[in-house]
Amino acid sequence: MRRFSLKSLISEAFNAHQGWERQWRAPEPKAAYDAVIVGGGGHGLATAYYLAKEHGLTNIAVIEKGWLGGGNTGRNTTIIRSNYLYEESEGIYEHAMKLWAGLSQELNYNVMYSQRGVLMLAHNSHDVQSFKRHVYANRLAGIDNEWLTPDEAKEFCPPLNISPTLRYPIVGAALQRRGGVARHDAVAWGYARGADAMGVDIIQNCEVTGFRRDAAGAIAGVETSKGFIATKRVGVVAAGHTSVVMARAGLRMPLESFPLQALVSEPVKPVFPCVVMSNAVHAYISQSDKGELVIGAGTDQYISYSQQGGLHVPIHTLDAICELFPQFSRMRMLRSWGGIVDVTPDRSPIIGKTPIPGLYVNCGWGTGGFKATPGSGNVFAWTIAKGEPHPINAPFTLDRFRTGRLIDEAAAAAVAH
Amino acid sequence: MAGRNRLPRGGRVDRSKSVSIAFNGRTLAGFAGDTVASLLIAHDIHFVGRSFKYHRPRGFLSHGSDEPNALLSVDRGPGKIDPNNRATVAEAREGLVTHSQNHWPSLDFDVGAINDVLSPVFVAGFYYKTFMWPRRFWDSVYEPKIRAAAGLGRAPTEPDADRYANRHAHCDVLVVGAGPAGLAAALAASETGKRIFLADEQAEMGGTLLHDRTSMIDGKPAQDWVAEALAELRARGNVTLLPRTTAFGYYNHNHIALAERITDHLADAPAHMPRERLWQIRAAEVVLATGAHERPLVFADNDRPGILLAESVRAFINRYAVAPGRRIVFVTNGASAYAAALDAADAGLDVTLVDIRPEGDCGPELAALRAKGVTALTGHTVLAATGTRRVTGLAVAPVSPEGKIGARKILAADCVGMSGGWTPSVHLFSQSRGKLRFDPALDAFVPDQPVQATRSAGAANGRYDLSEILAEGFAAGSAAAGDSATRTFAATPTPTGFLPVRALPTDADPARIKAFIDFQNDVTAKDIHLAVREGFESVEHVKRYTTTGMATDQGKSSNMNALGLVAGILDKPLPTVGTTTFRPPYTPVTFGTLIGPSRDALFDPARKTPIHGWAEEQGARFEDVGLWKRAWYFPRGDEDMREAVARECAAVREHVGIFDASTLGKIEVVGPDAAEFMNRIYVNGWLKLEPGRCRYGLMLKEDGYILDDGVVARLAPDRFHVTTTTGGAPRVLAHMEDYLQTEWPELEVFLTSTTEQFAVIAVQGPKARDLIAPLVTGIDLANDAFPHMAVRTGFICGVPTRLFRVSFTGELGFEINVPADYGRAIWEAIFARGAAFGLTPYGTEAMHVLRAERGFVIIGQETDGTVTPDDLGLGGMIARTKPDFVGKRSLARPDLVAPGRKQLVGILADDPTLLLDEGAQIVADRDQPIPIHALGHVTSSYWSPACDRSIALALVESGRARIGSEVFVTTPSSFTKATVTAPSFFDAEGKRVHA
Amino acid sequence: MLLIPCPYCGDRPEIEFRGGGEAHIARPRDPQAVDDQAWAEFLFYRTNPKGLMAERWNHAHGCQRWFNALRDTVSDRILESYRMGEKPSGGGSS
Amino acid sequence: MLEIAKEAARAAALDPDAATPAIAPMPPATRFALRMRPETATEIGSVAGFQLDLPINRASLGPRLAARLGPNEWLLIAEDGETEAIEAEIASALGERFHALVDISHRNVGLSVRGAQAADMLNAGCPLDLSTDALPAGSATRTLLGKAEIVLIHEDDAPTYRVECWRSFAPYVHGFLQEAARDFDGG
Ligand SMILES: Cc1cc2nc3c(=O)[nH]c(=O)nc-3n(C[C@H](O)[C@H](O)[C@H](O)COP(=O)(O)OP(=O)(O)OC[C@H]3O[C@@H](n4cnc5c(N)ncnc54)[C@H](O)[C@@H]3O)c2cc1C
Ligand SMILES: NC(=O)c1ccc[n+]([C@@H]2O[C@H](COP(=O)([O-])OP(=O)(O)OC[C@H]3O[C@@H](n4cnc5c(N)ncnc54)[C@H](O)[C@@H]3O)[C@@H](O)[C@H]2O)c1
Ligand SMILES: Cc1cc2nc3c(=O)[nH]c(=O)nc-3n(C[C@H](O)[C@H](O)[C@H](O)COP(=O)(O)O)c2cc1C
Ligand SMILES: [Zn+2]
Repeated sequence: MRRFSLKSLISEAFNAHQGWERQWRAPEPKAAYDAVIVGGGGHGLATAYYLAKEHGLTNIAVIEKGWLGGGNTGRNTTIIRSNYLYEESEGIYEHAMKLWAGLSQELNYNVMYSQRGVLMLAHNSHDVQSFKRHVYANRLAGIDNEWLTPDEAKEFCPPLNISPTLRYPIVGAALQRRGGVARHDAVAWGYARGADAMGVDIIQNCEVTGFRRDAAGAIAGVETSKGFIATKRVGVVAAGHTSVVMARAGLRMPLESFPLQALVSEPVKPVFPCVVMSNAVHAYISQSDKGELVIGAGTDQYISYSQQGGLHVPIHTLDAICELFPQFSRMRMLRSWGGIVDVTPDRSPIIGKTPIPGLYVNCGWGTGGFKATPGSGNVFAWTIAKGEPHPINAPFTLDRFRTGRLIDEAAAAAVAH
Repeated sequence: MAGRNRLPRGGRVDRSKSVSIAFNGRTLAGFAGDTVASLLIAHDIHFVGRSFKYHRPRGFLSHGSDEPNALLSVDRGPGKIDPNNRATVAEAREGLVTHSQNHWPSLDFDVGAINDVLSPVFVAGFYYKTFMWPRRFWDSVYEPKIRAAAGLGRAPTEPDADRYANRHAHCDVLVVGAGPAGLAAALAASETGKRIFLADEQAEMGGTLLHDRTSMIDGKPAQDWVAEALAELRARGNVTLLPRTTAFGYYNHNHIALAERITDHLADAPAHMPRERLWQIRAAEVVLATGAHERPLVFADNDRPGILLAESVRAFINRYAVAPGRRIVFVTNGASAYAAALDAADAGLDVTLVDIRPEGDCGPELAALRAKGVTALTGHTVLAATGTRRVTGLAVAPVSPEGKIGARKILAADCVGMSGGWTPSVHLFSQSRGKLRFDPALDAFVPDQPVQATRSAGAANGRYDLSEILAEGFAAGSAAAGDSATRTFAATPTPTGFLPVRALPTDADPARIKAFIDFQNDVTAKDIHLAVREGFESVEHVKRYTTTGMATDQGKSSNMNALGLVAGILDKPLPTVGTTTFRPPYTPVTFGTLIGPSRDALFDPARKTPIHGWAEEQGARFEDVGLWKRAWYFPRGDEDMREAVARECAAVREHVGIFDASTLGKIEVVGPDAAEFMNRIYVNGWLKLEPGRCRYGLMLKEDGYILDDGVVARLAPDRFHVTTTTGGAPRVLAHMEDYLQTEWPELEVFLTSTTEQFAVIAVQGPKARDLIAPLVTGIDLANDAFPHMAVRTGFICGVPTRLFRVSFTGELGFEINVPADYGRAIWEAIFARGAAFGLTPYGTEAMHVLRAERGFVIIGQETDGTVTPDDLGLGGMIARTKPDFVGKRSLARPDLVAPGRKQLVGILADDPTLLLDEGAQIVADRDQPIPIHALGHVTSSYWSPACDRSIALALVESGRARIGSEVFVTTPSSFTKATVTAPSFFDAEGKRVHA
Repeated sequence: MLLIPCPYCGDRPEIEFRGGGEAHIARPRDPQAVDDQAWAEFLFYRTNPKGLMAERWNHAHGCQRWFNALRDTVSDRILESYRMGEKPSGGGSS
Repeated sequence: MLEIAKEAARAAALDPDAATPAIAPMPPATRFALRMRPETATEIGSVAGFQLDLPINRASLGPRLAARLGPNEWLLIAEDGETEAIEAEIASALGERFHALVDISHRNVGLSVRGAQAADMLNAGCPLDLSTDALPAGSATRTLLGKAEIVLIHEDDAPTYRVECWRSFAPYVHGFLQEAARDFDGG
């Protein structure tokens, strides 16, 4: 792998950039691998990367039905934070947060992780109570999260309207300074390049269509649109399509797939320094390095695999954005789109074994899994390599839906992303 | 002065009405009917902006909404400034103030232009390869610099001073686009008498015909035909014409969103008129007649100001009567540009035409042009443009069929019209999920099978000949209206010959020239090469790696050239490369239009009780609970919240208080099976509850966690008056209806929301009975006749009431339900009597304190969707003998019966003056290493006047077993020591309510 | 925005409705008799199909009736709707 | 004894003076939610002067207005002060037949919207097709106006519409319609 650096960039500038090599190969699938990862999103690629890097498993493949990062990795609003409520969630999101901090250097790929701060607005006493609960819980876990007065919030984010005459005035805010955003596509590409360099085969335009099991019922391989691939270990990381893939292994999942929409405005000069989320009025917003306001809407109310939803959903979010930031009313929506998010009953992911030996699943990240990408890939790689969960993902079992040991972030706070 | 490039004759501008606008401080005159672009061109201004990345000088590329370059900031007055307006779309109107963008300090001298010099480094994706060292420099140095350099104009800083409107509409046929195809479609469709809408994004309807000087339709000049067609449509009562209206989104089930621009073009818009209106049209059928976009040609420095699309040159000359230059060179690979060249020559301009096609591939239009005395070079390529801030010429050279490039020569020019062919505007069709088909002859994707009730016609359908377009439009319109009429139109034939080209052949090193694909985002052909070289082979990857097609024109000018190039590099057929996804909006739409009237008071309904006005007059502070505004506390004089609440609490405990409980949800459950229904919904038993009695009820979700609670009164054997929490009211009714309709349809019960039928006045405190007694008739208020947890109907002040003897404060209390319109009058009547009793109005905060002193829970505060009845110590309420109720089975799940669950307890800080924070975490030992396991958290915390100290409720692991033990609670800066207690701090036996 | 055929009111815009997820998941007749796994499956496990799906809708801001519809989750096309307790007339399985 | 019911008028949620020519708060009325099986309605036809055997989403107009909002749901509207009388009449007419009658006189607020632009004004927030083909006079249905739920009754072809909403939504609904009216008359 040719290292990226200012030096290599300048020397290529003199060479009219003729010398750059492919960032990853386009191999044909081999007949067999030690492990196969289904899904070439950020989580799948990170899993492969850490399998190769930390567990020495390099004879592995990532199978992606479309183009790398074309799923939710390529269509999310990129909010990264770790100030979750429950110890289980704190564990995995903070693990990811620590990896984010060094990811560009680790991958030798600038993923533009920008720790510009995530501000969550409180609009009523319930929000105050809930956010303080987070702030205190996070402190016990060593995770930064501060409570701000409206004035302090305004100082941190000057465009904020803290007038007490708003329909839902801002009565305070929780700020995670280490939170921020990253360049979503680069995350997929950086992991792909890193994994490829260690020998991982990344196979695009190849759909997993079925599973083969051995006499004992364990995984023997996957059927794909490019033929059968033998392997004893399969990790399914197919996000919105998890139910579809798992159905091919005969498993039903506690998942529903909903369209989740987002939009960007036309690009403007820097006006918005951080990430702002408001749960009470359903809005979240940041400004990309290119200058667009990146705005996330809610899910549509029905299951759909169409990556599109109704106009009323982004409108509802823009109502709230313009209530909080009336100066943005003259900004224009440039593009809106949707992704398909797989939602669990408790809004927490499922990471680990399945009833089928050799079949592992990592799913249910719903509307908020981008931030977990490095951590999720890291512990899932461990789980696949060792055949048992890493302590961090041990609570995120499928079995919790039977026992009732849910990790209900949504019920506790009703905050996503 | 109308500008030196204003042509003496012709055009559709109104020379009798002059308008002047300002551009970068210069005042310039033009005519009504000008766009900002045509007005600037009239004054020979082409250099109007800087590109996104390299800050290259940029001018106009097009004359319409596909414009990627000429974006201006427009100032229409205070609160009406916005960036990134297309000069080619913005209509000139008196007094309009415009500015160029993306430069510093000025358009002419822009520091950012250094980027163009550094461009060999700033190639596609360069930032992924660098700026990583040292690590912390990203946040502090690199990213701020990148952000400052990026972006186009400046975002508005003032709240928007305009208003916006919304309209839902239905029609039989919606025709989008009013060019020849759309007009013909609308004519045909409207003949059936059905409801027809015709929308076009431009100020005038007519499409390309508005700049067509020469075509004849049915013996008339095309523009006369347009005028007649529009007159005809206007005369028909069933047609709604929407000019300046862009169909921007095609959603499910023929739901089309359109943005109508109403006042931006008016100098003196009446104040009541909205700036823009969102139309949400549900159309039975849609005809898409959205035309086609001309493609730029790809050659070195093709972005210089003065280089336009050929058809746009034609439009500026014919429609706006301005000459984009005096010496114009047209470069083309097809026939359509010949019409532009002819029109330019007819306008008296110096014209040369360069056709890339070999002479033999050119059509008869070549001879016609030469006959006019125009020089036409065939078989020539363009090597480069010259000039920086304005094109000065083109370097052209003959190219042999084998691709050999001959000697170059410079054609001097102050304007270039280029035509690389046409791309049907399939955006809306594709948004409607229709599949596209690649047509090699057109070198373009055209609509294939529609998925929704939609059809395409005209250039949008790959049809370029005028008579064919008209006939196709007519047939489509008729079919959409359920008819099958056809018509032929006698129209001047349109020359349509064309030979696909990619980047033009050149003798320079293609890796070292800047031939632009995406003008706005500064994506050049070599960027596309680089992306593919690095493995970004999917067109979606190319888009994201290079940002081609991601600019504000969303690739209208660039996508086909990018695709063609990728296909060429990969040596794959173009259709296998595919397109990127077409997404709404077709052109950018203001947030204001999308949200319409949902601002200020109309953002969200603010629900207020009948007594709200009274509380307001008393100076109450309010808090939001769901959509409701509730009186929070009633400060007197300069009391702060704590003082006011302490006073209110004391008044209730010692005398009597009055509280507006109207927001509580209320549901009337009626029918012979009402009790059975209640039995299945609540954990409690209801069969034995006597009419006239009340019971505190608890309901679960099917997962076993608490959904809501409230007092329920049985009014009659078949009638219950259910109350719910304020926020839970809609949820609870929906939950009940769901089970009733889908699980137990056999039950004879009906549910009706009565939340707003009643105003509810809580009168609480030792003197409550004495206070209300004289006002009440028909009810014996004596303690034994009307005990705690009873309900009676009677009258208060002559108004019918449902009187509850209930208490959420721990005091003797009544909740007086009266029909809402009487609420305030009754309240005032009680209040008038109250002075003698020390009656004090109290708000939700005092109510919270009073109930917490007694240890009553609030759903949503003590609970969070993970709490069971037993967790709250309310397990005893569960009627264990009932075979089933919603949530019962879940309560038996392993984790719900496991030891160690969090349980409701009291927490008393060792320092009685210290008020714990709600949400504070509770730990066993403060001196543990991080991460510290939390035993639970504080759910409620108040200063308790009755206890004269702070009190708190909390959920704590195995809390009941910990009563009496010591814990630590987080404070903003540290921990504080506290003791676990039973969750009740006052009148633990609950005697006072029976007084 | 979908146009949803309410079996009582006819075609109505989606914003008048509340979605209720997968249809025909029968609540066990005797919940206490089913084991934890079966109960979890009733509560949480869903087919989540890519393709034809029978789903529940409530015409919340209309006639307020619950009903079922058959919809394709890829095209979002609604094939038919039918009242609670009824079976779809044709087309679909599930 | 203070008897305000007889002396003091009902204090309406909306100020009656807030009327513009097109949008006017209606006087207080007696209202009921009446529920019964569809078969019962067919069998009895009408009760207390309210016609019930109507198609869903149709109303019988007049001083005793019945709007069938669903298969088993009717909104009854009569003049103010008739509550007890109507209750008694319905009780005796229906006898033992399974039904639910709930007084909602004060729950709702009525607004009258009339004039040539009435449908367009309503369509600023109501997503339904209000053309006379789709919603002829005599139609009645629950629907939405912006962010509020309403019952919309098309009374006549003046056109006149009656908009009913819950009382705490009335200021919003009224404000919404007035805002929509600005598009037409600047008022
Ligand atoms: C609009 C939107 C906004 C969001 N905002 C945020 C946010 O701000 N912060 C945040 O943390 N999260 C956010 N999320 C969620 C986040 O995007 C996802 O949780 C995360 O990206 C999931 O990553 P993934 O790698 O698991 O999934 P994906 O990137 O979706 O990858 C799954 C891959 O599996 C492939 N696949 C599926 N089936 C098959 C098969 N049969 N064979 C082969 N391959 C298959 C898919 O093609 C896909 O590429 C948002 C999501 C959306 C849609
Ligand atoms: N000679 C050639 O090769 C060639 C090629 C292409 C087109 N043409 C000419 O172009 C014309 C095509 O006629 P036509 O009627 O198909 O197209 P048109 O371009 O005349 O009209 C399309 C109209 O649709 C409008 N429009 C596009 N998208 C819209 C949207 N989303 N919302 C609202 N309005 C929208 C445009 O503003 C335009 O007025 C003919 O005159 C034809 O000769 C010629
Ligand atoms: C964080 C983020 C920023 C984006 N910025 C832009 C942008 O500036 N311009 C643009 O056209 N699209 C932008 N997009 C949207 C993509 O073009 C695209 O719509 C999205 O990745 C979904 O893919 P699809 O629309 O091809 O299905 C952005 C997407 C994300 C996730
Ligand atoms: Zn209905």
